[in-house]
Amino acid sequence: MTATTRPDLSVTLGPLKLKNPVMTASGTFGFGSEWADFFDLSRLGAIMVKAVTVHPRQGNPMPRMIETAAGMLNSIGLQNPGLDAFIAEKMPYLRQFDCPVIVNIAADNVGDFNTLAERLDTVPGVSALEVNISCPNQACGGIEFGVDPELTRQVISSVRARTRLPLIAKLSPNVTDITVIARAAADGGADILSLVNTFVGTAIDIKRRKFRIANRIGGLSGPCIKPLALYMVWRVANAVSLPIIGMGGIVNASDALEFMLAGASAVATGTINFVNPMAPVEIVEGIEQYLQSQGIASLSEIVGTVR
Amino acid sequence: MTATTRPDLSVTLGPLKLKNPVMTASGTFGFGSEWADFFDLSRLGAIMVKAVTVHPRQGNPMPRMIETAAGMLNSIGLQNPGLDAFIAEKMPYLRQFDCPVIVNIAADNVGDFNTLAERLDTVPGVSALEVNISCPNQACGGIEFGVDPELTRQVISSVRARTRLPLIAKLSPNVTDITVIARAAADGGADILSLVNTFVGTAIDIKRRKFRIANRIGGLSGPCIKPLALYMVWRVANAVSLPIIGMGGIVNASDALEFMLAGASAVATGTINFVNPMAPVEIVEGIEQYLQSQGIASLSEIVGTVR
Amino acid sequence: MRYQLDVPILAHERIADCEYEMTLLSPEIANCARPGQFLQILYDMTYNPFTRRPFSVYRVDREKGTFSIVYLARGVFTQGLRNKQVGQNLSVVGPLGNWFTPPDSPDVTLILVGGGVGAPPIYFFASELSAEGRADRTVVVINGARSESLLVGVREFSELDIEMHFVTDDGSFGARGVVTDVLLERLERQDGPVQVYACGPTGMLRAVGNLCIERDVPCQVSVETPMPCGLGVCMGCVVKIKDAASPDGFTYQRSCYEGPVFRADEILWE
Amino acid sequence: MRYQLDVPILAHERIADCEYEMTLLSPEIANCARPGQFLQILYDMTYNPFTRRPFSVYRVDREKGTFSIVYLARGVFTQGLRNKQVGQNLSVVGPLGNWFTPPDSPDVTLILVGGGVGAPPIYFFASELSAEGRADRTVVVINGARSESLLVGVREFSELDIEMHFVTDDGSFGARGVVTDVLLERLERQDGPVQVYACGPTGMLRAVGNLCIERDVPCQVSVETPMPCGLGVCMGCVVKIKDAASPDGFTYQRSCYEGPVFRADEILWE
Ligand SMILES: Cc1cc2nc3c(=O)[nH]c(=O)nc-3n(C[C@H](O)[C@H](O)[C@H](O)COP(=O)(O)OP(=O)(O)OC[C@H]3O[C@@H](n4cnc5c(N)ncnc54)[C@H](O)[C@@H]3O)c2cc1C
Ligand SMILES: Cc1cc2nc3c(=O)[nH]c(=O)nc-3n(C[C@H](O)[C@H](O)[C@H](O)COP(=O)(O)OP(=O)(O)OC[C@H]3O[C@@H](n4cnc5c(N)ncnc54)[C@H](O)[C@@H]3O)c2cc1C
Ligand SMILES: Cc1cc2nc3c(=O)[nH]c(=O)nc-3n(C[C@H](O)[C@H](O)[C@H](O)COP(=O)(O)O)c2cc1C
Ligand SMILES: Cc1cc2nc3c(=O)[nH]c(=O)nc-3n(C[C@H](O)[C@H](O)[C@H](O)COP(=O)(O)O)c2cc1C
Ligand code: FES
Ligand code: FES
Repeated sequence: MTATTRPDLSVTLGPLKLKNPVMTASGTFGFGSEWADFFDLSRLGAIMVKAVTVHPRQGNPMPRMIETAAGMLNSIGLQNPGLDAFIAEKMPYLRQFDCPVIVNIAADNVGDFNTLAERLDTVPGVSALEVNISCPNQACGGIEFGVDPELTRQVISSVRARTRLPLIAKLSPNVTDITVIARAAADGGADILSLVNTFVGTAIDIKRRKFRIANRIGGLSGPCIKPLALYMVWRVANAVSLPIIGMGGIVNASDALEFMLAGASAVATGTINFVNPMAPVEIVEGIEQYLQSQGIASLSEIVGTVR
Repeated sequence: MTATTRPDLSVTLGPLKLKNPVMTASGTFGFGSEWADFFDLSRLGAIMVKAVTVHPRQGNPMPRMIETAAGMLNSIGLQNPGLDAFIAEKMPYLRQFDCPVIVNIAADNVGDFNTLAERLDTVPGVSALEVNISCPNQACGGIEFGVDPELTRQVISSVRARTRLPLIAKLSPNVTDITVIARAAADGGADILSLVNTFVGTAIDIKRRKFRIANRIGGLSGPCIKPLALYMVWRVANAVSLPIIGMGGIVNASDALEFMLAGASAVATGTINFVNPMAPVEIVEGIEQYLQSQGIASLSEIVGTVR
Repeated sequence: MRYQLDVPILAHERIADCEYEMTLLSPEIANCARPGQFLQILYDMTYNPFTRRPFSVYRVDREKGTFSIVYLARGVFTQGLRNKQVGQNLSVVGPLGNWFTPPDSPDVTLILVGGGVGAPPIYFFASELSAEGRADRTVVVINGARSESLLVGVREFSELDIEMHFVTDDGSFGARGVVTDVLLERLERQDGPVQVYACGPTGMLRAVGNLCIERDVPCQVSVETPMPCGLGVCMGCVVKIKDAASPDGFTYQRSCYEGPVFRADEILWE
Repeated sequence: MRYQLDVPILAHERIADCEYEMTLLSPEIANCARPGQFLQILYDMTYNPFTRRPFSVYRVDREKGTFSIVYLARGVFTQGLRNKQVGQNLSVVGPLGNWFTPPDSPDVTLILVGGGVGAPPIYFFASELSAEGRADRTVVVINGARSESLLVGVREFSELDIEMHFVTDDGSFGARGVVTDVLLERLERQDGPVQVYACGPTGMLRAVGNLCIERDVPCQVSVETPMPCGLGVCMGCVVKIKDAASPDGFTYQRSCYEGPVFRADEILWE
């Protein structure tokens, strides 16, 4: 490859083709409109919007978030305007960009997941569904589907039956063996796996002798979880043949490349979006530079090459 | 309480009585002799020595450790001189101090655990055994006992039958529901639970396209894991009635107190020992100051009060 | 327009006990920031502390293209901020959030209440009102703190063409007492229409808000919540805003986006 | 005795391209440090970077109770170190590890080989030997680096009463080539007994060690490994040391405790 040829950053995740591998993780990028001043959303590989539930949700009481060593705990409780408002008010904005829109859907029962899938199946501009079976707090409902292989299979296959859209199963890291859940999601008919969601954690205020989060527990995200998320991506990549969207603590191109070398075909930036709103596009540029400096013509060549 | 009365820092963990709640976590304090220049070991609540196996172990190839965001990954592979050398060469030194010695035992089969328990049962100066069923890398042997409740129960009850010493089960955090393992350890006859051991993780060098650790994966420790460890301690404290030794990312008295408020009766300092060799005694002092400033007469009053 | 910019530190001075003013060069921000808006400041590129922290715009000099913030060195972030040197760059995102809006009518007397490190946006607002130079409008500022050494902008406020009240808990400067004492007294003396604006600790905002609600005085308060993103996407900064249409009687609104300035009578304090 | 101390920075200077010397006040360390020993330095109390990093003692002034280190600003830690100001304190643990031991016999010619930032302990050793002032003992130093701008201690070494050789990859200072070229040539010229000491990058140590082993010249090398604790407890710094008694033919020894100085012929390079 000569220095002047630009490396090919496009990636294919089963039915989903992206111009570059960098997406924004659900819940860390709103519904996109807040970012208009920072960069053109068309520069993203894809946008994963905040979790949508059938009905609007107020979410949990405050305080909802607390910073920890190299990370943060959050317990938002899925505050969102609900399916109708999402379709009516958020999609028209998102549709304008040359950027696939992946809708993260959350529910505490299979029926609601079905409703979400059926309704979104026909909404113009929706490129894929990401099934959030891994929300780490009770606000998602009594059951955390993502820690049980059988429930995982059931909910994924039920959603599968209701949409022709590419289906992404978003896995929880709070499990003994994530490959078991990954296989269950594959069996249920997922096209793509995304991992990881947040790790369950907490923090205590010793002066007030209370939890620092109103909901007592929250989900840990940020650089602190990167080694754990990377391990899980590597494990799943070696166990299941579905393409993977890797995330967890990515702050720069080097982190993103670690995930791809471990087996992710694409990545998502989460908490770093709060800190460096330009991170997603800087990562796209950084990956391109890396490929150029390493003399690699196409990004897909390196996916999963560290075994 | 008047300002002049010194608060009572002593704690009782089932059969184990300690003058203060601060121990040094296994594998982060050697066999104690390396610390002679820093402080008198008698100032510790207890010392938990590095894992001892029946036969000497060389451990894993280098590199064995890598720093991560607010933490480190390690894959030492249980390098240790073996049971005979431990008894002959390490115990005489440790016996000199007014400080309980807790011996961390590791094995890849129940037979070896039995041997360790039988032999150590009669060694003068050994105050308790900590059964390491949670070593996060394959070097511990094919089976990670600590992720399977039935194996956990078996190994703990087998060791239980071979020693009168107080028995501590050291739990792995790499599980879907740590309370299930905690209950299994209780059923097996453990007197005390210690948690958490390290979380499985990895890191990749993107230039060399290789894992940064020779063994590919390692155990994550340090401040980054504190929110996760604290959550697990709180979960176990609310599910099982055994006393808990809490650890994972503690760097100062405030962190230690968080664990105690969440339900730990004692704590252990791990990776921070590498960075601040004085941490254990500074934490003892910090806890005392906290109790004084809060007007609490006895440390045990606050254990598990944040629910 | 919201910017992400690396801007140089032009001046950095201790202005009171543990209080510092930092002046930064950014024509973009100096030109478009409005009183009550804030910036998200990054500690440094090592991301430790990890997240940005919100600081209000204190003074702007549109000609020089500079603005400043005032901070109280109290936690890891603000204590570390003290070590930043003139000449170094700081990464800022902003200006963010909404702002204090004066009533259209010039007849209304404006009472601005600042408490502790809530004073910076109050100063910015007062200086803008004062610069408008409308002699027909009365602007009153009540600036309070625990003691003199924690009062922000004693000299700066005094140079404005406004009615100025200082108040400290310990009486070390100005009146002894709390800002609501002065506010109550000032409201009682007032005949014409009045509107109150406040920024300060939550307890103070509640007290000021309630006092105004009881007297039917319109009041805008700038609330202080954690601001994990400041960009309107994380939902970690919400406040309960009364909403008859909602079954709960409220909806959560983002203090970084719909706020930080809300009408006091709309807030459901938790 | 190993200390954990907060010690003030007395001087901090750029001495070459990206290379800095930092002088610290600590009579304890100045008094007991020996050539080849190192210190574990903490970045700061926020623990980010989290762990300490090892730096060799470069110069000591026992009368003033001071010592210095030299570092190459290359990664997060060492680039950040540059910002530390004179007057600030740094937390150090040490002195740690073993040291270079001269042979008892004065007849032996000592050849000290330093490479890049491996030069500091070589300088310390050379200056101690030179201070002993035993005219009967020949001390030779070969100090190499990629180019002049990375050579440590050009002036300092030249002031010692020793036989001095500088060598750079690009010939920008001293001989062109690598330290082993000069070493080989110097060993070939030598009749009497000789002993070699080396500190530098692993590749260089191997080359120097092998060269000596082939010629039956005793050689001590100071190895560089990660040092997560530096205290002998973490086992993250081990090197394979030949051991006939072990079934594997080696045992792992701690470069922070049994080392960092090992006999070249005992090391099993990985
Ligand atoms: C819109 C807005 C504008 C602000 N403007 C300014 C400003 O101009 N100047 C200024 O100094 N500060 C301002 N703040 C507050 C400031 O951003 C935070 O207090 C900051 O996080 C302090 O960081 P720290 O790490 O130094 O303190 P921390 O270590 O985070 O906290 C120090 C102490 O303050 C307490 N504390 C921290 N955050 C809060 C909070 N949100 N509410 C109540 N108590 C808290 C902690 O409990 C602790 O006791 C503003 C906040 C908001 C929301
Ligand atoms: C006993 C001993 C004494 C030392 N004395 C000195 C000294 O006097 N002066 C000095 O400048 N350095 C010295 N070092 C090396 C220094 O401690 C490390 O290189 C340090 O970790 C650099 O930190 P950093 O964060 O700046 O670089 P990092 O970000 O950790 O690394 C910067 C670059 O150096 C490479 N690197 C880092 N550590 C090592 C390593 N251990 N081996 C090989 N490559 C590495 C990285 O891959 C990277 O390319 C010594 C090391 C040892 C073991
Ligand atoms: C504030 C916040 C809100 C989130 N909301 C969602 C969500 O609605 N749906 C979802 O699947 N994941 C959600 N996540 C998880 C992220 O998408 C991502 O999986 C996780 O944060 C790990 O990536 P990171 O470490 O880069 O942040 C949320 C994370 C954060 C921090
Ligand atoms: C280098 C290293 C070696 C360890 N060795 C052992 C061991 O031999 N046995 C054991 O039970 N735990 C071992 N651990 C785990 C610690 O005892 C502790 O459970 C863990 O590090 C979490 O605490 P921390 O975050 O405070 O370090 C080791 C940890 C480290 C970092
Ligand atoms: S701070 Fe994130 S939405 Fe307001
Ligand atoms: S660095 Fe920890 S044992 Fe040597």
